[in-house]
Amino acid sequence: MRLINYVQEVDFERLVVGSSSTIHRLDARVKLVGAFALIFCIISMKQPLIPLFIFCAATVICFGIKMPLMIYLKRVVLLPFSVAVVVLVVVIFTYGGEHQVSSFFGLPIYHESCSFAVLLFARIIASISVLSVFVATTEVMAVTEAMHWFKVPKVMVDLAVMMLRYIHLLSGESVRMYRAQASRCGFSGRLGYKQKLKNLSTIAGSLILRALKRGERVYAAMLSRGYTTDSKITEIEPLSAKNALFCVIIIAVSVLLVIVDRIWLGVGTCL
Amino acid sequence: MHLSDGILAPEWCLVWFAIAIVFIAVGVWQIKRGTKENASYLPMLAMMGAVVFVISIWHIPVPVSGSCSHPIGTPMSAIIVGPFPTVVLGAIALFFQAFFGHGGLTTLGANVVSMGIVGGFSGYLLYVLLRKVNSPLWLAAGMAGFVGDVLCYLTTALQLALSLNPGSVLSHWALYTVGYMPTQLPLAVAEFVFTAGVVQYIADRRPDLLAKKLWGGVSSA
Amino acid sequence: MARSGNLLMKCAVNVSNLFYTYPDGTEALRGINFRVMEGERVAVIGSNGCGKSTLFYHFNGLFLPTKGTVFINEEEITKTNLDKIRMTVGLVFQDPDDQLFAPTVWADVAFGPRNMGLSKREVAERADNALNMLSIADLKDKSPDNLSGGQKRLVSIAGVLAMNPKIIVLDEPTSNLDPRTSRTVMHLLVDLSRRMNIALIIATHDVDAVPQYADKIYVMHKGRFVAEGTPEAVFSDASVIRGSHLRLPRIAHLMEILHKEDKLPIQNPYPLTIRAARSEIMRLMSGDKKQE
Amino acid sequence: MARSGNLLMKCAVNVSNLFYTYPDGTEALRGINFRVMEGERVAVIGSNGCGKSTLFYHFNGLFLPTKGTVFINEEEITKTNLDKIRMTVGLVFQDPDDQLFAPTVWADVAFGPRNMGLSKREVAERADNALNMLSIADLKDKSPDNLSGGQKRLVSIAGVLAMNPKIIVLDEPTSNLDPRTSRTVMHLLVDLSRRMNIALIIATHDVDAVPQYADKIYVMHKGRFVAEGTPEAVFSDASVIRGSHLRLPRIAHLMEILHKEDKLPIQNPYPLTIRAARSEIMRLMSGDKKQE
Ligand SMILES: Nc1ncnc2c1ncn2[C@@H]1O[C@H](COP(=O)(O)OP(=O)(O)OP(=O)(O)O)[C@@H](O)[C@H]1O
Ligand SMILES: Nc1ncnc2c1ncn2[C@@H]1O[C@H](COP(=O)(O)OP(=O)(O)OP(=O)(O)O)[C@@H](O)[C@H]1O
Ligand SMILES: [Mg+2]
Ligand SMILES: [Mg+2]
Repeated sequence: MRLINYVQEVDFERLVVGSSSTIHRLDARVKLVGAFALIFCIISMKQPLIPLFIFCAATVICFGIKMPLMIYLKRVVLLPFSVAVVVLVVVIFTYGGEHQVSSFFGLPIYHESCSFAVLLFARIIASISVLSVFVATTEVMAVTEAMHWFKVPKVMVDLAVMMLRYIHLLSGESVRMYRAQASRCGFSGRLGYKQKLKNLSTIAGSLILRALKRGERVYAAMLSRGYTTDSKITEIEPLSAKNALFCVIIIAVSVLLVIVDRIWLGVGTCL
Repeated sequence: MHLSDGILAPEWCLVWFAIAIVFIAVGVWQIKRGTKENASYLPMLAMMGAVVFVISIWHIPVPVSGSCSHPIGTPMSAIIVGPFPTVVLGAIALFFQAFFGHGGLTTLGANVVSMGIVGGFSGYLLYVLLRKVNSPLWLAAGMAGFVGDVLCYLTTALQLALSLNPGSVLSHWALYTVGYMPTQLPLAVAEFVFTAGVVQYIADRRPDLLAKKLWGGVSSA
Repeated sequence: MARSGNLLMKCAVNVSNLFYTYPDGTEALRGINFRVMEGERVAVIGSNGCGKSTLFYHFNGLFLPTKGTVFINEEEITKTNLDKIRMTVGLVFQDPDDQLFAPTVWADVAFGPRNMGLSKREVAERADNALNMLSIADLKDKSPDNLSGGQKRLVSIAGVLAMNPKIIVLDEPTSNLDPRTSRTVMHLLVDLSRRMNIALIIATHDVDAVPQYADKIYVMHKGRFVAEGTPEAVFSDASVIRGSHLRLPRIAHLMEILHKEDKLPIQNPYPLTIRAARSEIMRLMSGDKKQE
Repeated sequence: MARSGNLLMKCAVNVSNLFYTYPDGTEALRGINFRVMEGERVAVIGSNGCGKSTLFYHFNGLFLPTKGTVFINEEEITKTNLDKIRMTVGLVFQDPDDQLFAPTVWADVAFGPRNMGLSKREVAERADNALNMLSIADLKDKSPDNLSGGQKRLVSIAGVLAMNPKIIVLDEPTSNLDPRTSRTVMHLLVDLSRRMNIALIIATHDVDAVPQYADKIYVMHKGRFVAEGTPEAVFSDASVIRGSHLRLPRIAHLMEILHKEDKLPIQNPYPLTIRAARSEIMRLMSGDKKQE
């Protein structure tokens, strides 16, 4: 019987890859603003050209920061393309339109469907590639700290910071409990699907109870180190003028790209 | 399984963000109030959020479709910590999941609406309702998981239809829903088993955790 | 060194007639009386499930007594002064994962000082200082998740030290540590306690190491103290020790056998440490002829 | 007792040239060769983070080697025979919390037998039997969360014994146990091993107790074995032991000091146990005049 590893370790640290580059060192707030602005600009495009261009640029950056090839293929090719292809096919057959160009086993295929499908395809691969570059170059912790600066309520930031730690802790614990069950034949081939699901539920139940109990102790530990409702677990420095300038530039470029895209619209094809 | 960046139109992204923020604001307000009453509330919530994240990353094999999928976990969380805090936990969990390629940044609002708000609230309301008519605990929890999961996907399908096919929303909504069925139905069954199992397990070991959080004083045992 | 007879000494912890019953009916503590002076080093030993951890949770107000009172620095713990108590008493839990919550080692250690309203520079100083004391400064940017069990233990101790508490309570601080690390940690704690007049309360199963640092030992059994006193006094009554599921330190056991079985002239408060045993044996080697 | 020279003995565990690298690149095992005969008792000692737990996960197929092979009863562990391997090898985890998941102690102990496809009656018999062996039958309806640290450990050992494994692998089975319980557990395990010819593999930091039960000791450092042999042989080279963050058993340390500092005529494989030290001292006491 094949051993299926239902339960895997979640590790944020393995997300950051590549050699330390300028992009790695850039302030997380700038990168977050940049990623948001760029992705927003991508989904506002009416033409596939600029998104495709951005996808290529992201690819160049991935190689520039020396992202391992396997990771590149997994995150920037396999994942977005599998999503994008499904969307492409679905849209071609369901979107409809007026100018039929072909048919597929009796299903009409319209010109409008095709061009919209291609546009969506381009938007998806472009935005996921931007997100991948962002994830590969930014520590999740830095992003969480940056949330202070974006005026996210303090409780939410604290929750996020603590969740990060506990995600790791509980995921490790669940992996070990899973192993303990496995080592007592808990997932052996002899057992039915129902029993295996039941065993998984037991791990989840145990995990929750343990989490809640641990929550009480952690709280006591925090209090014994002077925790009050105003104390913050992390802090962030003010944004430097240079970084602020970067933000402005990225936003301006994004807006500019959308304008270019919309002007083409006047010249170019329909939609 | 969550919507990734690039699928929804920008105006819809903003609409879903707006809706999500209203619920998150209420959730944050509730959490703040809860923290004042019982400061150990915050670490408890963080633990619960971590559990939701960890569980929704597990890949449970779906025997019918042959693929792997995972439970959304929010109905279960809503039963234990209440629906509004669940929305906040869901939002943070979804933000982190975007790092692993589940969902995206601009579609965060849409995903919070489907998974956190619709999944959490529908599951929770059904659970309370079923407990009021004295159904067994495992059945109430399981149905909450099942319905929360199904409604979550109905919402996702609606979001797709609204954004992609503004001219014929209803027919496309139905179409997308049918498209989701083969993979999501077995998953919803898995969520049933899962939520029922976990909640029953907690009731067996720590009944006090379930009893106090219910609206209208429904007891859990 | 602190001696309980000294009237000028302040009482750091004073527990009187403490009972605690868990919600499921387990009577974990059944009438504890316990008193620790400023700067004193006290060890609590006892069998599994005798109630050590339960007792320790009381020092910090994590549990409130079912009956009886707990005084910290001559102030009774009640629901209303928990915050203050918790800043005076640093508790190191049996499981370090219960204690570490921040994303990096440095943030975790700096958390306490930051909450005390110190300036940025002072916070950094305190945190760095605590890390240096335990020689784990090189771990400071790591996430607590990626540490080995022993390293986590050291970080959790550092977090408590950075608060400069006057009372430090440690629940099995050396279990799962290798012998070298375990010795280093104990040396450090004892040294701090000497220099800064800190009261140390330690639960442990390592009876061999206890005589090296404890001024006083309490033996716990089934929720009560059955013996207390200096290490020599406590270990001189082997029947109480064995009745509480404990044993003598190995060195003392060797001496006891030499005395009882081989009739060597060794007095009952047997040597407990290697050093004491060595001089005892040398005394025997040179002088045994005279005694016989 | 098993002697590795005996050709008729079957090899219970045979690890050859084992390497294991964690996904994050940590090289935890770097060329391990290891062989345990049926009924043999082996201890693995080493500093924190040297790779003991990682090695132990391999005996049970929870980790599969990056390079090298692991044979159990002369059958190589592959993805296809894991079920069989896991019924032969019982693994007790370092942290009992990782091992206990069921709502009651009884359900947890019965988990293994139930998965082996036994009848209800047999399952109950096995579970009760295991609980009785460790004298924790009175805990059987408690929730594992409500136990003390040591009680949890006993339950996790019971869960493994209930499966009647031919090979038992224990990762620090006595940390968190009080001295008496710890001795009882070790006696029980050794006795089982003798009676049923079970191979025991134990990781531990308790160097004082090791010589009492181990036929053979392996010293691990940074993913490799740096010494192996009988307890006497291994502890006779104090520099290797200390280089691996370990120390000599206290008794041996006392003997070493008496030899090196006080120039008493004690031979280097110093006595390791109380019994051996006793006869050594008696020898000195009676005969020292002759040797001087
Ligand atoms: N949450 C709980 N609910 C009910 N009983 C409990 C709970 N925690 C502990 N106990 C029981 O209370 C008693 C004392 O437990 P405690 O944890 O204080 O022991 P301990 O002295 O710390 O033991 P160890 O040395 O094994 O850590 C034990 O009999 C245990 O079973
Ligand atoms: N999941 C993991 N990912 C990466 N590295 C790990 C992981 N688990 C352990 N390690 C590393 O592998 C090495 C060996 O760890 P292991 O747990 O086997 O040590 P150990 O000998 O059992 O130590 P201890 O006595 O403290 O239990 C350590 O350096 C540790 O940091
Ligand atoms: Mg304890
Ligand atoms: Mg280990």
